[in-house]
Amino acid sequence: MTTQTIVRIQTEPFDTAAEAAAITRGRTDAGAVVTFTGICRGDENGVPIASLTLEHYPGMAEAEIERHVAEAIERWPLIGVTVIHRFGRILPGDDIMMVVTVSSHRAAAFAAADFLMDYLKTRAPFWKQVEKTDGKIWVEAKATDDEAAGRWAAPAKHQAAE
Amino acid sequence: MTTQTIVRIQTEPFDTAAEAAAITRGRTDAGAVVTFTGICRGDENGVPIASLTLEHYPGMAEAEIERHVAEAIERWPLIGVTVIHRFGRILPGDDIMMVVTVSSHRAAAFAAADFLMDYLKTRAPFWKQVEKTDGKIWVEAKATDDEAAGRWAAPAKHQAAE
Amino acid sequence: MGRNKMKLKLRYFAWVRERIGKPDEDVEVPAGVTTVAELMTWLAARGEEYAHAFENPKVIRAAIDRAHVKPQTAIAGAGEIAFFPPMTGG
Amino acid sequence: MGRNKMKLKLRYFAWVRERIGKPDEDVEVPAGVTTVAELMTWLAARGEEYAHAFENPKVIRAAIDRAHVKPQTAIAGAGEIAFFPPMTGG
Repeated sequence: MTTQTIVRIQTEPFDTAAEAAAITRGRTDAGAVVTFTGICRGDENGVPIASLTLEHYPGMAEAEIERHVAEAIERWPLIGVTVIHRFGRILPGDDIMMVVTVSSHRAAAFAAADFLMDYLKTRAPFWKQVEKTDGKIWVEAKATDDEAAGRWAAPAKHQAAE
Repeated sequence: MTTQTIVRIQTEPFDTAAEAAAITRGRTDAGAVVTFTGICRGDENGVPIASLTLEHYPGMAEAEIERHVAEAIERWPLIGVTVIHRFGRILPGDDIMMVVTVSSHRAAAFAAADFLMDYLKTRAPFWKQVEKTDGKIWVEAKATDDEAAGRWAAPAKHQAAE
Repeated sequence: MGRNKMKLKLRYFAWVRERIGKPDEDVEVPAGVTTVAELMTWLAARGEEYAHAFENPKVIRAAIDRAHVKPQTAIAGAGEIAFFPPMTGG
Repeated sequence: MGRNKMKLKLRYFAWVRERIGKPDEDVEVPAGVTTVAELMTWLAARGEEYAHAFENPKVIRAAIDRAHVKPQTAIAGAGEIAFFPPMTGG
């Protein structure tokens, strides 16, 4: 059974619900849909921000995300996976990125979405710069993100989640 | 900081995306939105089904879900939680229930949605009956659902997820 | 006087309801019946349909006044007691 | 003849790009430079802006031909090598 996958890197906004609907349309084996949407907050560590600018490494960003989507499909029985990540200038309240995972059962859909987010945070070549009243600063990577991604390293590749 | 919570038990369809948007509207502290949507599959253990009928215990269903939403809010820093569960006759491809969790950070949103789903599956008083070509049968509870819910029992109540 | 019968509303769901043949009923429970497990034993003796519904009490779940309870929970003070199979929502 | 210089395209992102002052450049690397770590050391000696960008090589990540690599990875055969800070997408 092939898994429908979509990976897009774009400046345009996206519609999480429409992407989720596109995967499940016409299928009767989809029982669980998990979506994650990352939104630009109005502050960074308590300091208000005016905007966020996302830089990325074209070509590598797509390849890296596609590699992790393929790994998720190898680990869990998925019907479809869509990942969309924006770049460029983003204002507080606007969506930054989204992941949708669809499976017959909820455990696989949850685990795959969680796994993909941890890997996107630590491995996908994107860098956030925030604009505050006193200038622009690059967001620093968090040790907790590396720890979160480390959760998925231990088990064997072909583990069953269901 | 109060957490916006909505719990609804209804026969009508719902719109997961609209519910998610309603929580984040006008807020600048929302950084992560996780949605789970449970869909009626076209088969039950490989046997095609014509429809699903959900029976529930009015009053207790709301109370039990609200109690678990309150527990999720105690465990994780959440901005908003919405749970909607339908009852009555549902056709393959139609949505059964949804959970939306919103937080400043993704770990809390993921954990809370996963936790709520495990508890809804095993503690919320709903019963599924599927209609197959040879008659109606009650869906049997799965041991794996009890095990999944058991994952959340061990840690202390006031654990921090971030 | 201290051994009065107890008045209760009982509710049944899913196949427990189907086997008993009604969604709810009002009963008067003898004073000797003090726990949820004893109530199931007493109910099972009320007729064939009850015997069928409660033939395997281990799989039946109970709620007192809309909160889950264990078989050993006392029924004193209860207004409404419900019996149902393990839940399958979500 | 076996010690020819190696031609490479270098790409820089985020504050590495800002410190060096350009997004990419073509370089000829001396034969003695064989690993990613050695390449960073060689680049750091090219001027003040490079010294600043690579002042703490431990925090710099690298990719060869768009795949993550470690500092000890050999650069032989590489077409494009990128340097950047830890990623903060998602």
